[in-house]
Amino acid sequence: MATTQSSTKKRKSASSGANGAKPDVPGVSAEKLLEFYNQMVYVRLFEEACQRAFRQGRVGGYLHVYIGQEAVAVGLLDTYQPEDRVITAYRDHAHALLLGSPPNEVMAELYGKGTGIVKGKGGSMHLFDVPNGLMGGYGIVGGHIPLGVGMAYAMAYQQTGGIVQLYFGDGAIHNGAYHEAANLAGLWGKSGMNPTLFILENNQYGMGTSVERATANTDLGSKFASYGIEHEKVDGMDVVAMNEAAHRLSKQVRETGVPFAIEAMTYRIAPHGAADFLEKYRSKEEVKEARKRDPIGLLEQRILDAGAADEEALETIRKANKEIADAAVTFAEESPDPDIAELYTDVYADSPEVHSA
Amino acid sequence: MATTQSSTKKRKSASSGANGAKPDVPGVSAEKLLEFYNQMVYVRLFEEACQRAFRQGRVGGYLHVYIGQEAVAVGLLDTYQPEDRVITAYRDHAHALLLGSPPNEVMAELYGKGTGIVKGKGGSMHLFDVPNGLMGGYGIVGGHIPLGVGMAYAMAYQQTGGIVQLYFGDGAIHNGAYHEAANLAGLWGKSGMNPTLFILENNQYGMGTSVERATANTDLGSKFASYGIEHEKVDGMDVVAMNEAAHRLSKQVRETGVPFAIEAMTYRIAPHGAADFLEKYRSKEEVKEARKRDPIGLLEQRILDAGAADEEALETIRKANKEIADAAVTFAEESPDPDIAELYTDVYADSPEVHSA
Amino acid sequence: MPVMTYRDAIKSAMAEEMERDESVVLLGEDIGLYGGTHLVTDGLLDKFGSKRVIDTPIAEGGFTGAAIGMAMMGMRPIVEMMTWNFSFQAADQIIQNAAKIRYFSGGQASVPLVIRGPNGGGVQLSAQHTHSLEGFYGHFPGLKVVAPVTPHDAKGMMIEAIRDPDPVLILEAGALYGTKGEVPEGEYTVEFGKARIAREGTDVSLIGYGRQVNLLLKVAERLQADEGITAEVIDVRSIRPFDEETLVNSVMKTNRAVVVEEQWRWFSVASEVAASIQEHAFDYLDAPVERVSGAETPAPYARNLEAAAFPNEEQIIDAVRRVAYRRA
Amino acid sequence: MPVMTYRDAIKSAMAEEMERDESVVLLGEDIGLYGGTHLVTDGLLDKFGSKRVIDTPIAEGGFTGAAIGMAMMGMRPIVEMMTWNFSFQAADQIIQNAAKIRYFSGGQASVPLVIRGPNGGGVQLSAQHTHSLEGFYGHFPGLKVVAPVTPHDAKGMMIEAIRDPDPVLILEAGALYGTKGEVPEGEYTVEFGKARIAREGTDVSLIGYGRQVNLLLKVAERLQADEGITAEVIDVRSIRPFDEETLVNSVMKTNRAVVVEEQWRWFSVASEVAASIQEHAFDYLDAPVERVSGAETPAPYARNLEAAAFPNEEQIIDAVRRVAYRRA
Ligand SMILES: Cc1ncc(C[n+]2csc(CCOP(=O)(O)OP(=O)(O)O)c2C)c(N)n1
Ligand SMILES: Cc1ncc(C[n+]2csc(CCOP(=O)(O)OP(=O)(O)O)c2C)c(N)n1
Ligand SMILES: [Mg+2]
Ligand SMILES: [Mg+2]
Repeated sequence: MATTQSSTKKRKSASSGANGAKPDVPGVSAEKLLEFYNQMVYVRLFEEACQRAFRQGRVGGYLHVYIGQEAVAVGLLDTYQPEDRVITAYRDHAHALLLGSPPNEVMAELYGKGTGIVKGKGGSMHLFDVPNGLMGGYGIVGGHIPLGVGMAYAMAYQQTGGIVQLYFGDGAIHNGAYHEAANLAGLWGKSGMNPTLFILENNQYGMGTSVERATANTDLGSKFASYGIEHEKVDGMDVVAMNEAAHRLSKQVRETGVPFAIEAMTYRIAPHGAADFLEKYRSKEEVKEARKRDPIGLLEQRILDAGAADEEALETIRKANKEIADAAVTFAEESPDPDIAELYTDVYADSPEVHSA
Repeated sequence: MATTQSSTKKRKSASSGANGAKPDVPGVSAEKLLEFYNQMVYVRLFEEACQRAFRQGRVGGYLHVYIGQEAVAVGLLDTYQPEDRVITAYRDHAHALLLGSPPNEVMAELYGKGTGIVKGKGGSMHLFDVPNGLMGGYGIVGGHIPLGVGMAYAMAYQQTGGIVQLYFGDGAIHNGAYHEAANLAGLWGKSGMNPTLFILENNQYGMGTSVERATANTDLGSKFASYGIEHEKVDGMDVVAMNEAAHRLSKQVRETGVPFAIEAMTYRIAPHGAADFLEKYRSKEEVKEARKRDPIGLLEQRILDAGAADEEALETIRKANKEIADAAVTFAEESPDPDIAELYTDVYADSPEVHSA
Repeated sequence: MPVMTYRDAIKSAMAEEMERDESVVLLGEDIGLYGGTHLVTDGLLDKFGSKRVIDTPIAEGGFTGAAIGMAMMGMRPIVEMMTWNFSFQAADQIIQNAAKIRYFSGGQASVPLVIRGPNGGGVQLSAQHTHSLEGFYGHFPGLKVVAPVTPHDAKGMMIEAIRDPDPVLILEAGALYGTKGEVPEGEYTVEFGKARIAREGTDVSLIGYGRQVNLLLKVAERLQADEGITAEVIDVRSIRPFDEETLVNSVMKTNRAVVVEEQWRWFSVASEVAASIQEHAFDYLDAPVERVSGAETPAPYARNLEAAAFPNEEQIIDAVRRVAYRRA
Repeated sequence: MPVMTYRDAIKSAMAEEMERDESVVLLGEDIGLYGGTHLVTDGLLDKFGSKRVIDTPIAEGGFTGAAIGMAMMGMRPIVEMMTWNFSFQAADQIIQNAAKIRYFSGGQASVPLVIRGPNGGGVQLSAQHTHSLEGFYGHFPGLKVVAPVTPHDAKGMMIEAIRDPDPVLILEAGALYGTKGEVPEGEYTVEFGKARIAREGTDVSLIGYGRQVNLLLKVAERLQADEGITAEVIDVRSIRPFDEETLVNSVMKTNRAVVVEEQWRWFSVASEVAASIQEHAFDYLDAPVERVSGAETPAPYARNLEAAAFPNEEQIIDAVRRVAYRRA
């Protein structure tokens, strides 16, 4: 492996259950619903803490949160196997947290601290947790898509049995990098050499540009079909639907080495980035309407309707996760800045190493 | 116009009839068939002269000839109107000749002479004849496609009533530049701002890579559909079929400002470039088989069958065009090298001008 | 003279030229409805409509190429790179087409195109979002590349660029959109190929461009006050064409030079400044030209690391001491 | 020692490493069935099969990016750029991903990738197909960039590159694939970051890389014969890391330097050489470092124009005369 294995520490947070062995087909047991709830709330409360820290000027650079889209990553990453790899763009906190990255280290990264998950070098857009399968967080729209396809090739070549979960947005799909990568995936898939599960997080907007304003063919499935990639649209606000599709399709990709694409229909409830104040490109009503299908709200209702838990149990979960987020903030705030010598490490393999705390 | 109008000379060669007024719908009169024959033979014999000159070491750089594909450009450019623009890649001799570029200047360009159509600066891959509507020959696969789409926008914006004939290959369609440009064309077409006629010259190979080896979805029409661009497959070996589609569809594009795509099914009988000796990627039998549908042969048969002309009349046409090609070679050989001072002209608008012969 | 922000200087140049010339149009991501991520184009959609203020998908190569095609048809498109960091996706269009079409068309076609957007670091955007690409693009004949630092120059160079018959890249100082400065009323242009003497001096030439110029002016004040060294500060501002003459003349007077850039050291603007000066002012130089460049690492995120990655006052003062053979 | 072409030297390095290490694979356009447009990979498909010799569509950004992903998973892909001119379409992948992933992942991931292909002009390929991109890519930390000119170095650097844990760009001398030279038997590597003294001398340092080195060796012979000047010829060969030391030591001995490159002058390798030498050998220089660069125009097609666009013997000899203060 070219990925250095220095940080082999295994992580478990109160809310993380993503790394355990998974059944092939998930039941929607009460236990499972609560697990999802726990994870979605975990992400949501963490993201809200990030937003606060950004507004307070404690987090710099760009910050893109996952609020509104939680069901997508929660449903999908539930199928994660240790031999799998996950890659996404800059809206990457949820993926790290759900794969088991320590929330403290994720938050510390946003604070640019030496205890950050990538040593404070990358910030919000570049979370990596290779031991837990996260091959990064990337900032250039479209740019990571070919990487994911290449990883899948490597995994087929090495016969690891793993798949790549490759996340990208409805804005990214119009970028040339997507086109070239999707075509390669389709082509390599013909000989079973591309176990990529494409996950189009269609949150309706690329920054301020709606899907209708970005392409004449808004049936984005056509943009997989033209490369011979089979695809399916899934309600990205419904974690159970996401999860069902995820199990079924990740199994198929794993067994065949042929790529498949899930278009997760979701909505970015939060602004594009924490600095996107005006939101002139959408109406307040539209956001309000979308909130009615907030994935956490929907799940809550389902849990209560099914009698899987009562409001008090849910409150307990929320409280536990709030504590995790708060603790992460405290950890980040109290962590030291990176050692200045770290500026020069990690440029090349033989860059000077730093041996300080 | 940002295109300098210095060379306003109008060209007419024995074989060129591309610039006259055209009827909206072509009849396949005997006269028309002979005009097509004349043009196709013109291109063919000119290209053969180019190949000889290349083998003799008189033409340098890269050389890509159009042999086997003549029916495509002949059928399409028959619809050319003075307000139209044409753009293509490096396989561009036919387009120049058919638009009325003097064959002498085209050949001189290949010889790198000062009398060349772009002063010996561009060579085979970069023919331009702006007064006759040719906006270039380009050498980077895919790179010219966005230019053509932008030109179409400009023509709609300026309300010139023109359209862009945008030629590109089956290899180019997998390049990211195509994806981004086609998406823009579809999008701008929604408001009538993109009179682009895409012409996919599907000659089955991108250099040594067949369509099947380049993409999993070999129905290339899908690669227009995904951008909301309507498309039609046409027999690119049949000049009459090409011409019928050209008239119908260029009219539609002209009237609507909405792009349309023609996939011309053709075959590169010649090697990819004049230096492509081995052709390990295809069998001799395959080429032999394709030659049976040589577009010139097919047309010849049609003319003879219809009694539109006899073998003698065709021979006269061939001879006349052979003379044109020979004369072009003589002109090119006898032309002077570019003035060395030309090295520094045309870098910027105010680059030093050269005032010598 | 009226005072204006750097942002408004650029916007007013574009708006005025759009009023004057219908062929001027804008293209870019979220420049219309959203108002521009740096608000440089805010309000222009309402004023000029969606045919002239064109919101594009995230396809830098595609829309830059389309703009080249528009320019070849006589339009005067201005492309906004949301940031220059995204321009690598358009590098093929900029370098292979925009820069060369006039040449390989034998002068038959031209590309009167402007590409503009923020460049440079300083706001913790980390490795993929922090570049200073002046030398990178300035290397290619056929392009013009400028980097204004004052609102005055930003407006004057923008107007000059729009009217230029060839492609011009404007690398704006991303961290300075809110800074203010005097901007003349009425239209004016700033000629390309002329460096600007931002402060006259006799003892050492401090040379830079973009936001480094402000740093150099501060350093010059400190040198004056603390060490009695009178520094001349030169704002290179035009990268291609490159004004060797002003630099050389300055060094002929001061006999010493320090060049400062955010860019990486190797094969950079500072390399060129040093090479040019040693070539043309060899006998005048009392010390080697010193370079202060960005740290040889991708840009880090953490505030302290980022600060350490860019030139600072102390480094520059140290370099001045070295060329002046002074002790700290 | 066995004699081998430049082409075969590269091929044998790749083939031997592929034998040794299953993780080494090749990707590129027409490298397999077609045999490679420059035949550098000819025969390797038959030997290693289509899972290791991967023909790709015309999508430089896509397959370079995919190779980066493979490398991150522990494979050792070698990408052929059919020519480096097409690499502008992959610039985003090379600069934004390959160069920076180790850094912004905090050292968690690495990219042991090689990208190789022909570079430079001389065979009338005109503007879009003629570039020397050493300085262009050499500017970016995180990349390694080399430009071997002898078959010996081509093989040794290729093996070194394949084994390097970081991305290496090999800019081959496209015009020299058929030239022959001695190549040791058995495996060997050529360390990066070391320039090569191609000819020892005392009177002037002639500095270049790629096919310019051959030109410089010719010039050195002429200078010896005609003017009694004993030139030292230095092959820079490693662009990043850049070996200032060898250059500076040479100039400390010769006191004079001429740098020659096919590249354009501004912000180039020659700029860097001049800047470095004036910085570290200031007191040893008897004349400014002279640069002989490519003409400041896109590359023309016509044979006579192309010849005039690149450095030639006369220009170099003139430059030597200038630094030696000699009359013609
Ligand atoms: C090549 C490139 N162009 C522009 C940007 C600026 N940018 C950052 S995010 C973004 C929108 C992306 O939208 P989408 O892919 O839908 O992802 P989402 O933000 O909705 O998750 C843009 C334009 C960029 N990072 N990279
Ligand atoms: C970006 C880029 N990559 C590679 C090449 C080399 N190349 C020249 S032509 C060609 C094949 C193009 O095939 P296609 O688009 O089908 O056009 P055809 O030659 O068949 O007319 C290739 C790979 C190039 N010119 N540009
Ligand atoms: Mg989106
Ligand atoms: Mg083809």
